[in-house]
Amino acid sequence: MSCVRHRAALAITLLLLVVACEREQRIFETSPDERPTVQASLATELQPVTRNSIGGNPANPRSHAYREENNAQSLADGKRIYVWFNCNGCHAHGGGGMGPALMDEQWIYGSKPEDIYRTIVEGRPNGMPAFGARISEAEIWKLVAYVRSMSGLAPSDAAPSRDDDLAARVPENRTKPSPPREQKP
Amino acid sequence: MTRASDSPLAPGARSPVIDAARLPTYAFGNQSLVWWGTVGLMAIEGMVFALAIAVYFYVWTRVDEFPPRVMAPDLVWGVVNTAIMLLSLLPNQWAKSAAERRDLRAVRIALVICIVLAFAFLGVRALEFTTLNVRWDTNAYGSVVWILLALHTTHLLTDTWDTVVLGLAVFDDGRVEGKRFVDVSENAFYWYFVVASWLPIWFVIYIAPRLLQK
Amino acid sequence: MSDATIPVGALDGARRSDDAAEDSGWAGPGGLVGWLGTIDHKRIGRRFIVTAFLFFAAGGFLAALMRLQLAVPDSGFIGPDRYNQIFSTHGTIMMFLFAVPIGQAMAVYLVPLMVGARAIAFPRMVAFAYWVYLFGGVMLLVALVLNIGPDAGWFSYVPLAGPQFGIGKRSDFWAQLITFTEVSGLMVAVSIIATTLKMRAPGMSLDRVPLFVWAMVVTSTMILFAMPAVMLASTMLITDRLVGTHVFNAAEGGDPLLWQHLFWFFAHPEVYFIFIPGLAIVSSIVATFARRPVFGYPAVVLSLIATGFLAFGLWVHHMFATNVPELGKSFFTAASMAIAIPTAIQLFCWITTLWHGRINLKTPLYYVLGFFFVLTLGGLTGIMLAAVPLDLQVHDTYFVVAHLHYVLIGGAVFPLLGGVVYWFPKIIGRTMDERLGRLSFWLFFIGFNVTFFPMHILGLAGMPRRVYTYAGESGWGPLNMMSSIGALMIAASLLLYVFNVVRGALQGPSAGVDPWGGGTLEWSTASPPPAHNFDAMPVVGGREPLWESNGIAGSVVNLGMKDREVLITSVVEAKPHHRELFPCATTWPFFTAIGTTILFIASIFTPWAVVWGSPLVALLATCWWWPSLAEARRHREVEVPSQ
Amino acid sequence: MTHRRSIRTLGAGLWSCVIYGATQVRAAPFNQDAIAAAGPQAAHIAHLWNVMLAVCLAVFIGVMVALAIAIIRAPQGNSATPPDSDALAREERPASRAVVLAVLASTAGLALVFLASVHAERALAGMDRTGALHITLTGHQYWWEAQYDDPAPAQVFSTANELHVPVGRPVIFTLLSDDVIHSFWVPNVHGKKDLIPGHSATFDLRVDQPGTYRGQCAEFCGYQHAHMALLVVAEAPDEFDRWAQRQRQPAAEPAAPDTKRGRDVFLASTCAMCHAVSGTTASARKAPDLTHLASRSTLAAGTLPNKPENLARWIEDPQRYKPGVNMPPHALPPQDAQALVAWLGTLQ
Repeated sequence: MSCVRHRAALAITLLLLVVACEREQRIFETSPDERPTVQASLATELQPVTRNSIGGNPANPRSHAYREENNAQSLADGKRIYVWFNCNGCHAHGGGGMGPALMDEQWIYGSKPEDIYRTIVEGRPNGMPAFGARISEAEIWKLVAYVRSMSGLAPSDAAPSRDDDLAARVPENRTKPSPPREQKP
Repeated sequence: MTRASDSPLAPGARSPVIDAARLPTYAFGNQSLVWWGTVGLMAIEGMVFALAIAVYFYVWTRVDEFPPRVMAPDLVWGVVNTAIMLLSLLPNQWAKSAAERRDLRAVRIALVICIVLAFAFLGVRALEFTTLNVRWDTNAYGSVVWILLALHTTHLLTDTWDTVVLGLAVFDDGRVEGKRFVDVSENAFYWYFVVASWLPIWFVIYIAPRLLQK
Repeated sequence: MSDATIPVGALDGARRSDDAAEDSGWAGPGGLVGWLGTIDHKRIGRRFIVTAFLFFAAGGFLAALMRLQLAVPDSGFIGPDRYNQIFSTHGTIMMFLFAVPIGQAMAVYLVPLMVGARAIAFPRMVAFAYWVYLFGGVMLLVALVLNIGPDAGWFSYVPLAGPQFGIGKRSDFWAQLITFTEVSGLMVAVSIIATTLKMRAPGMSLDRVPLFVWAMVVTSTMILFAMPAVMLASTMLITDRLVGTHVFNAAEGGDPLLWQHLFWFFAHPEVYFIFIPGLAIVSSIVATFARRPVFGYPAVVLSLIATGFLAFGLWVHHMFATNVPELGKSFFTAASMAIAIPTAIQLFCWITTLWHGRINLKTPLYYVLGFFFVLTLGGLTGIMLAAVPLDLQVHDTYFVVAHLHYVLIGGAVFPLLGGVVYWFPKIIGRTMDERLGRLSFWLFFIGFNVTFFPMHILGLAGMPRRVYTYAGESGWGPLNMMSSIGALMIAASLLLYVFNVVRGALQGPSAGVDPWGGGTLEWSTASPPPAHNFDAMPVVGGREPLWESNGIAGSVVNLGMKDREVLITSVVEAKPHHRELFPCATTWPFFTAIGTTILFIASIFTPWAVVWGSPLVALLATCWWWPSLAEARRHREVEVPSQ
Repeated sequence: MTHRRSIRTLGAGLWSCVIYGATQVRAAPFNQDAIAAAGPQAAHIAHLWNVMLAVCLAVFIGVMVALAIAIIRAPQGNSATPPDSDALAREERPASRAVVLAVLASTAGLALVFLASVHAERALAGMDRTGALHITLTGHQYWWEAQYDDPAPAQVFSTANELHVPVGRPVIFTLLSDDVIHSFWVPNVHGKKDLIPGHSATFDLRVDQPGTYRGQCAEFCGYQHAHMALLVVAEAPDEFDRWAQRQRQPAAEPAAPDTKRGRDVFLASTCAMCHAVSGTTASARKAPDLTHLASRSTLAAGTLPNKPENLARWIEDPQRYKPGVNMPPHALPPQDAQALVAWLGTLQ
């Protein structure tokens, strides 16, 4: 009887290990191959900048986006970058303004991580600028993860809580996940 | 230093002897151990309430508009609840004196009335939460008001549950003994604390935002 | 119950005999159920002490890792994130899982024996308190292993531990550990106060209560009034992080300084109720090894009580560098200096006791001498820190790290290691080796000073606290290397100490009833004491019962063993008032503790856990309290109603 | 007499630690030492430290001597020695007089120390602040932002991690925090003061000896709390004015082709999203102002000496030097990176 209990306890701890280990990892040193390849050719600011990743989907989207979206540090960095790079200037804190709302289930250009990645890198009509050359690769993936968490698509244990600022919205970790619905522009 | 002489009774016993056999096996009031346990709990919970009220006034010093951008909580349900709680002191005292007289029938009736009033003020408390006019995540004032009311509500819940369980035990003749009467007396004693601690909290939540408006 | 009605008869007047010890109700069932459900304060106390020392070892291991990382400048041994988790968990384990619980564990074991009681008050609650403490400690260690250990320091300042900058669930695990240790600490405190005030042997009036017991009562009373502050603060931190309240959010009317006020209002008394059990042990050892009662008993008792009160008025000296108003700070300077006086009084009384005593220089007294040296030095650096201008230079530097280790290891660990050697014969029944004892003392004493004295100099040389590394050009390398070497010496001395304990327990010479010739009641019963503590419940005639001619002035007889009868006496004069029938052994406290653990851990992840977990815990607690028909019938038979 | 010998070895062992320790401190090339005062505030505190050390050492030695005498003088006993239980009845008058005397002496010592503390406090508060220089210091996670205030808005300029102050002139700091609690502490100059979000603290000091004094954040603030240093360069008033004047100038127009290319890389890439260089379109305030980066002697809040190869390696992967810092890695092509470093080098 006791060995069954031991095996069960071991299984639970391993499960905990896998989940917790991903959520709470702090990945600082980016390994060389993941380093972003920003070719800031001497184009003026308006022309879109060529990036090797623009053509097809970025290398292994599933593992990259999945890891960012389940990591508390990446989501918190994403929330910081969202405010630092003034995304809230147009999108507010997800409620929308000049830019569309990001915390609802309406997705104009797709809710999958690669879609959001392309939106940020290439920009979109009606005013979304192309940030491809302006934001490093690592930070774009964190931004993608955070944008998905704004509508509750990220796990609530990893999603960021309220920030030490005016109470602008229900914090991401309390946002009910709303299943994304495609909506034509 | 003579070691204890061996006596027929217990090894090491020495005269003069105190015969414990004739001492009573339970006592009421501050002679009983449970009373001291209850006083310990009151000291702890009293300190928690005092500090929560201190936090309320600390937040008051930190804001320049009070209550910040919200209306003060409505008075209605607060007053009704305070009345019910004060009313509940009567059956409570009746249960206590009946227990000390070991009048089982009176204890049972008193406890039933206490339980009815307990569910009454729990229901009214739910309504109180709806008329606080502030959410817990609106601002620091809202958070502290909700924390204060939630703290007291946990006491109402535990006290109601204690009284229900005690009532079930008292209604079962097989489980009635001297200690049960001590338990009823101590439960009443703790009930006084729950009602007494509500009065300052009621004042802080309902009256302070009106008096200290800025 | 006036004096006249106390049934004092001659020895032969007693009618029926005590139940024989064998069918005593105190022993409780054997096997796993007996082990899990015991109400014997000695079994719970022993288990409590061993668990606290295991956490001490875990904390010590983390300290060793820190010293290895800091031994050389710019070391890559441990990264910043791991180091932050290690130093935060080291502090949290040492303060909440070792220092406070070990004092309470010693009290749970020794106070009933010293006051001549048959058991501890509320034994099942104490059992529950132990389980909650154990599960909380295990939760923290598992969290550290799973990379979710706290990483904002042992006092977890907001906003670094707050919702925005406290990333992930780490600060929640810290805050929830506080909930575990507070529940445990408060319950043990209530039961020690009740035991001391209501269950003393007849004749042990308040001025005959041993100094050890006085200190434990003062500690427990401080716990009652201090721990609520951190319970409230940690609950508010969890609600801020989980459901978005704004108590510490400066932008919405809250204040990060509010956390510091609430935390230090608890944490300064906390360092006193870590340090006062140390004084309790010193009073016991000094009396026994100077072969005379401690000089100035009333002075020492009043000093303990004064320390208890004053400790609540000093907390802002942890916040001198913040922008708290200046006038307030000088008040706290005065209060912080004034609290040195009661401790000084006790120190002088002990030195006078030794001066007029006949010194029996054995290992326990060596540790007490080490205590005098280290605590005095730590206390004086404390007075330096109390001065605002000087504190501005040395606050949050290695000078403070040196001070806190001098007062905490000096004040609590030195006497504790001596106390374990002193009471080991009583708890285990065998004595530890004297030569090994002295060797481990000297290794510990020298290792301690080599580790922590250089930190004073590092602090003044500008090395801030909690840095995972430092630059080579800072010049702090050599002193840090010296500290690290000292840390290894401490580790070696503690391993030697453990070896001495294990060897003593297995092959030490059997100790007998009173190996050191002590004067308090625990030395009047067998080693280890039987489940019912005393075969003949003593009636006390003096302050040192075993030393004075009329020290044990009679016995209490006919206190039934089968029904676990316990004598309840009055508060001041300890005149017998009535008997209480104590509960039987039961595993419900263990299961309720498991339910409580599930509730606490689940409420880290979702607030709904409180809604569904509370009824579960309420149900388990009800099963724990629910009287059995057989017991009620038995009680009705033996019942004697009160007048 | 075993205990006499053991006390002597104890004393010898301890004394050697103190000596060894003291020699090491002096060898520090950093100027970060609370005892070597370079300003009136640190001097007052150092003086208070000396008073405290003297009084406490005296009390410590007194207590240890009393303890040693008590141990050595008292006759030896063992566990069988009959306890002196009638000591309870005996009026131990000389002993109580000794204890009362000792308590009075220590209370007097405490009073003396308290007065010294109050005196030092008043001296600190009493510094005259006429003609003071005003600096608003804002703490960020893992760097310091200093804004030199001036009644005329055009004269206001901001820098990071390195403050120049005129010798002999009072400086009034306004301490703010943008994220968590930090603590501003330059030991040679003054004690520390916390920078707390939601609070604005003021802190004034004066440096009398010219020199470069290093300070470090003293309140745990996250992953890189250990690398959040700042330098205070105290120089003659005219030298300070020249420095300030240079700081007010925008960045010079790059002349050489590679520096021009470096600037374009800076503006077209991710740098401009966080850093500001006045004289260009980059004006983000989320990271240190780089207008006069080359005039500073260290990079990344005192972590690296400001040399081109350090700058290049820092830009390429900041996480290698400060893991957890908010600056992302940049894999720029070699010629872009080299041009960028060249341009940043021109920002004197």
